[in-house]
Amino acid sequence: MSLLLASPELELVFSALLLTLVAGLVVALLAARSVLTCILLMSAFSLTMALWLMTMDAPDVAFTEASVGAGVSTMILLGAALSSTDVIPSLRPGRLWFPAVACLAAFIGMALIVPDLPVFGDPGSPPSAYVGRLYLEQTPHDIGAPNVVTAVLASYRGFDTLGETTVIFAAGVGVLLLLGGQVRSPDAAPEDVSLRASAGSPVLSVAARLLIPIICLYAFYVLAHGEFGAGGGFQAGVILAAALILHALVFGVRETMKALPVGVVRACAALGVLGYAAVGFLAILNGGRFLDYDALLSPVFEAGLPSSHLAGGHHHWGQRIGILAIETGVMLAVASTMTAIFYAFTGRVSRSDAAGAS
Amino acid sequence: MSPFAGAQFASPEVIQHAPALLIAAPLTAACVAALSPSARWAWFASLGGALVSLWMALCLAAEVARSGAVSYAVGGFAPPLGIELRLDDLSVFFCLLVSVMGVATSIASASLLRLELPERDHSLMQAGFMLAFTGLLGLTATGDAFNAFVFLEVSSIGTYALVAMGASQDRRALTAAFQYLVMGTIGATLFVIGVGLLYAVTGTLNMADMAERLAASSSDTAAIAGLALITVGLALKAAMFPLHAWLPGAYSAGPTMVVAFLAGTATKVSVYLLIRFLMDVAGGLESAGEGLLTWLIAPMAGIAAIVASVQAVFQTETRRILAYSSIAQIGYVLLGVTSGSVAGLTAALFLLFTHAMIKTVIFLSLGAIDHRGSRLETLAGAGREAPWTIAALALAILGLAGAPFTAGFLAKWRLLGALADDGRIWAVVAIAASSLTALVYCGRILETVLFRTRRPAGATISEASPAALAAIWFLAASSVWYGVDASALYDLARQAAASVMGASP
Amino acid sequence: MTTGEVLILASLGAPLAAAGSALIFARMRDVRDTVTVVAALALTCICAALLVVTALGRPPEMRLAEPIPGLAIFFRLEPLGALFAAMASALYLLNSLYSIGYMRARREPRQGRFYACFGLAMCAVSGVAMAGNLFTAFLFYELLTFATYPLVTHKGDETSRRAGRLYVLLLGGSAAALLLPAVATIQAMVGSTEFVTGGLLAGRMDALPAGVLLIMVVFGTAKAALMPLHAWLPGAMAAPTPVSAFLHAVAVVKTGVFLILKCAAGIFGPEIIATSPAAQGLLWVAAATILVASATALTRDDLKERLAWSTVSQLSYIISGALIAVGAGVVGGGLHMLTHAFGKITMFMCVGAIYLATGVTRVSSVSGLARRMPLVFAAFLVGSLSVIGLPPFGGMWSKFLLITAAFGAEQPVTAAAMILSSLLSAACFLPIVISGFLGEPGEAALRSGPVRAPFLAVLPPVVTAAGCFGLFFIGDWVMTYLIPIAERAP
Amino acid sequence: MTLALVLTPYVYGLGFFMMAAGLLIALTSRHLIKRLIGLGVFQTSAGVFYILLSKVSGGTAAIRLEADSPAAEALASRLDAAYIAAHGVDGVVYSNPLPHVLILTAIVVGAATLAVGLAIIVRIRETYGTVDFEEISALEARALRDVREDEA
Repeated sequence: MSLLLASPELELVFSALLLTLVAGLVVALLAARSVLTCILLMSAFSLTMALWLMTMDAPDVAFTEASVGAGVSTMILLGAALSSTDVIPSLRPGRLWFPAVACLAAFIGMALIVPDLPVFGDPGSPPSAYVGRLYLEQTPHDIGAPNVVTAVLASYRGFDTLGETTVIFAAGVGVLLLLGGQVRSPDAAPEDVSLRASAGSPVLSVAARLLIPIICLYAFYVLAHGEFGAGGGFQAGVILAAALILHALVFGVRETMKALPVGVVRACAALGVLGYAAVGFLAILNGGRFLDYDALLSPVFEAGLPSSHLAGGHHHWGQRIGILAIETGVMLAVASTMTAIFYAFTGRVSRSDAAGAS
Repeated sequence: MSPFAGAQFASPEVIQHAPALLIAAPLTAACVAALSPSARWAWFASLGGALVSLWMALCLAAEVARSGAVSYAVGGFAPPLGIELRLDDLSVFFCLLVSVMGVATSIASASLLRLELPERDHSLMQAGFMLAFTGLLGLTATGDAFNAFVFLEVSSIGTYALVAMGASQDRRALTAAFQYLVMGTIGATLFVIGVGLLYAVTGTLNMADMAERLAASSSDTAAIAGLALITVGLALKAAMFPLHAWLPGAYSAGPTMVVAFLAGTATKVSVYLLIRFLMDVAGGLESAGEGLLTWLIAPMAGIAAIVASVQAVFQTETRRILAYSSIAQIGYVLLGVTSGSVAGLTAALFLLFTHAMIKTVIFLSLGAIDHRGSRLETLAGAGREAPWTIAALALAILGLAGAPFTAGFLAKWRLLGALADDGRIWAVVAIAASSLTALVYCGRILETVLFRTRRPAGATISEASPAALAAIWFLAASSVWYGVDASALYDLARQAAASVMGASP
Repeated sequence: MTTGEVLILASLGAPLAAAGSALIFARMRDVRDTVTVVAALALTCICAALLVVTALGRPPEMRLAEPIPGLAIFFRLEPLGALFAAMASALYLLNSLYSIGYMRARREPRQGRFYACFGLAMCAVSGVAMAGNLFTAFLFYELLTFATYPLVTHKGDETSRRAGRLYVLLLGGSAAALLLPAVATIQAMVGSTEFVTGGLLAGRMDALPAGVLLIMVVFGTAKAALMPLHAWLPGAMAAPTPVSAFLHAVAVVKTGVFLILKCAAGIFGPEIIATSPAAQGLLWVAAATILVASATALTRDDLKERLAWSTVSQLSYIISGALIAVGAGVVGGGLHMLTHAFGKITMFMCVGAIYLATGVTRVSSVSGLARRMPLVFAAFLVGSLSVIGLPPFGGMWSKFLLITAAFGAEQPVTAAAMILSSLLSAACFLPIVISGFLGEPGEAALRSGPVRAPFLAVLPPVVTAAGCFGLFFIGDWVMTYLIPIAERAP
Repeated sequence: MTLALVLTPYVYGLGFFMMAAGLLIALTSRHLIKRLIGLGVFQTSAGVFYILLSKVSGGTAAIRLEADSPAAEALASRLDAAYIAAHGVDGVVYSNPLPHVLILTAIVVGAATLAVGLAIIVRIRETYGTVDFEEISALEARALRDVREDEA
């Protein structure tokens, strides 16, 4: 982004303008009276947000926001809300004023502290000058990965990421508990949620057969490329899940479930988290701290490997292998959880439709 | 003297990694439980995870007693770059609390689940339970503010769904869980915004580092706002009055094992974080932490103690009575926390632990005799059909009422003494008034289970399973033991309080 | 372990053992009842030994546990406590015999629980009697409330449940709201709650805060039934008669006044009490209670209720004694505790025996009954004369001492109230005896055939009546025995 | 820097406005799905705040460049040397990567919350036949009244 605009100050103005657009979508959301509108506004909000994040030099976040916020979230929202196209009645004013006043007070309170906050874009602010800068300086020496965001995410703060993967796993467990009771086997799965009008269309199925491997390949590219550019396990996981969902949309959930039963998906989610944790245990067994990737390889073995491409340290192979391993775990957990959630939602919606029809 | 001084529960190699294993063990157990082919294996996994955590917590308690505080740099990166797990006396106290309640719940869980949910859900329930357990342990162990947010979510996300699973018995579980989810998420988000403000001022996320930099910073409006947001967020999570509305619904409709575990731990851990942030991280900003404690939390806690107790009296469902009593108890605890003296904080911590034991016993035994969201009357005469379970229940209720020779009495005693010592007569009056009210609802429960005979038709009550009885009686007996000789627990609490107040124990 | 410690542990353990075995052998009635009596007998012997040991000037001490650092469960005997323990244990023994007679005759359900609670209550009474500090006393005082609650609600009907609620609410509530904060405050301000001759607070606290504490202690000890916290006592008459006889004429209420006496002598001390306006105010409340309660007793037709109201009145004699701030007051209070216990338990047991034999519970129906049960009515007469304060019965000494002390401390109101109340008592009880002996046999006396009260329900009141008589002769010795607690009183 | 000083209250204000608006929707909407969406906006706005802290004027994404690469030189050409020397790392000015990492986590947490919330909503709709908050409350109140009447 920075390369597009001549002056750094203009860049800030551009960014502020995009943020205005985002806020405008929130205003629209406040006023929206139909669920479908809300969902679409939410999707647009996420997309615009992703654009804004690009202007803020946060391509990794933008990638995630686009794939998670605008992609997956919208999809499951639509999946859950398909049958409720009702208009949202407004709340009685008596119920409204207290939360409204509270929110207004919160806004005013927060606005009052603005003078005490770092100036927008200030390179000398405490966040940018202290730990943030340390990461930029230390990464070549400690990790060796060019993408500092990945280095921080996967290595320095790898424990956070383990927690984050656990959150996703927990969501999968929760959704399967709540909705999964009826999607045990492919036979019990609902008839289909494929695009009914086009079901069986040869064009679509051929295109899908071509596209799905490419999407999978792209997922692995995103996974492996995370070290060098935007991307990583989460994004890869979401993309992989998208491939599966595409399969379900074109060939029917039933077919997908036959190819990849719920039990397998659930197991993969658990295995992903378990794999992540196993990397940590392995480090402990090799004499390091939990999740210390440097301890993954024994020095003898590491000495035989070529040195890393950027900053010539001999100990970066451990970090690279560790990061790749945990990112794979993340991808596995994310992809399977997303698939499980998709199974649960689609299975459930058509089930209740069927109940309504009969 | 800590009761763990000189104890050694494992080899030094294991102790060295105890902080990480404390969290990683139940996480692994959660995955294994989700992979388990049968409910039985999932139960073993969860029991194993909980036991390993308890073992690690004991190791850490001994280690902290020996060396003061344990710091563990995850990934081998020293803070502030890496995430630090930091255990001092205060965190170890809460680690022990969470892991003891986790083990007790886990022991009883298999038989409780059998009463409430179809077998196919058991392994995922165990997995969700272990995830919540992981999250709470992580919260107590972490020394990193943002990592705390992550664990806050780890402990919550699964819990929302677990609470909603109560819908097989009581459909209100669904709406309660949704309200819990909205309120919990708002709380966690306020917390993370608050952490962001502190980060904006200090540039670091490590709590110890943050405390140092806050003490050195010149302007602190943003820091105070951040602390205020953290306080409100955690108050929501801790069900502090008037942000408690989500709790009665969630406690009355959720599955027993979930409610028993949450009632004993979740709100308590939020109180821990509150103490950590307001008294430790904000330690340098004298005006901020203390001001929030004195002018925001203390009055609310006083009102909570009275109002929630009165509300408890007017409830007709057993679990709702107990839920409101929990809200009042949080009020007591916070009154102790805000007293500003080591004695007050010690008393608050002691009360917190004993109350966790008592509430876990109560919810476990109510669940074990198959009494869930129903009205108190359906318990009439239960004492005859399930004497062992009801005896433990009665002991716990006596403890809740503050009867002598129970830990509940000593806890209240310490609290009143400390508050009187600090000259907070209004707080003493509030607690005394609330205790009086507590006598009414505790008496109502006791009278119903022990002395009533006629019962509406249809409700059957049977004795708890041996495993559940073992867990229930272990906690009930401990609560009586701590009512006679509390020195071990009391010393732990005092060490914890002294460590956070910076006084020598 | 010294002999004293063994004795203290045994006096706590014996009733506990009785309670445990009553639960274990709940369904084997002979074993259960035998064990109870044996334990009571053992307890009586132990307490007698304690009485002797204390009299020899070697008060036993014991530190049981220290639940909170600086605050121990600590026992130390002194004359008043030893006397109280001995009296309670002796009456416990007699009442156990009486209970067996009464409960078996009535075929009452849940007897296992009944005896278990009795044992637990007796353990609590021993604990209070031997307590070396206020904290320990408070613990056992509260234990007593919870142990006796199931006895009050024993019948399980709505009336007794309501009485039980009031019971717990007033006794437990006042203790939690007033006594507990008072104890905590004393601990916080002085760093100890030990009973000390001459008063723990003497010289360490101003009269004003001490006065507030005194009010909290006296009203917090609702077992002493000072108005307006007396309502639980008439209500508790819903319990079976052995419970009313022992617990609500002796154990529970006397524990209350005993605690007040101990606090007056050992915590506040005569100096504070003499100078505090709070004590003066409380004395007036006590005087009012004495009068109002005995006047109310006159209006009650139910025998047990009449006795209960009279108990309320008599308890305030003892409270007055504690607050008079003259040595003779405390000693008189202690003595009255003893004599009133013997008198009142006699009367209750008699009322129970009358009820067993005839089903009569009302004053208006006793007419002529004495012809069928002369022994019981004679014992009742002795009990009432002692309670009224007439020679040659023990009650005379204590009333005499209390009234003299009241005059000596220039408290004419109190003295007048005591004298007037004695007259009211006479008007209250003598008509019962007169109508029993001399009245025309009423419907009740004629209707039922020659049913006899069981032997075990008649013997104990006769024995206690003899005790009332005996106290007249040993009153002087008891006074001498009690003098040490009043040391340093002006 | 003057422009930045003007922009600062504006961008923070927008962020805080989104927080307040999201909170309002989450608390007051009658439709449960809209509540969840509001919650999502609220969570995202927390992210906005973090990201605002991360931006460094003239910086680039935190992917390390060699100082002599063409991209780095193009970037450097827009800034004065003193600025780069003071705030750059090895000759390149980067934005702060730490908030990015944190917000990646927060986004994922938001998605997880959304999934669980929607699952609960689906169950609510199956159970009550509506996802309107007030209708559900009315249904529950009626159920409670029925129970009371049955007893009476």
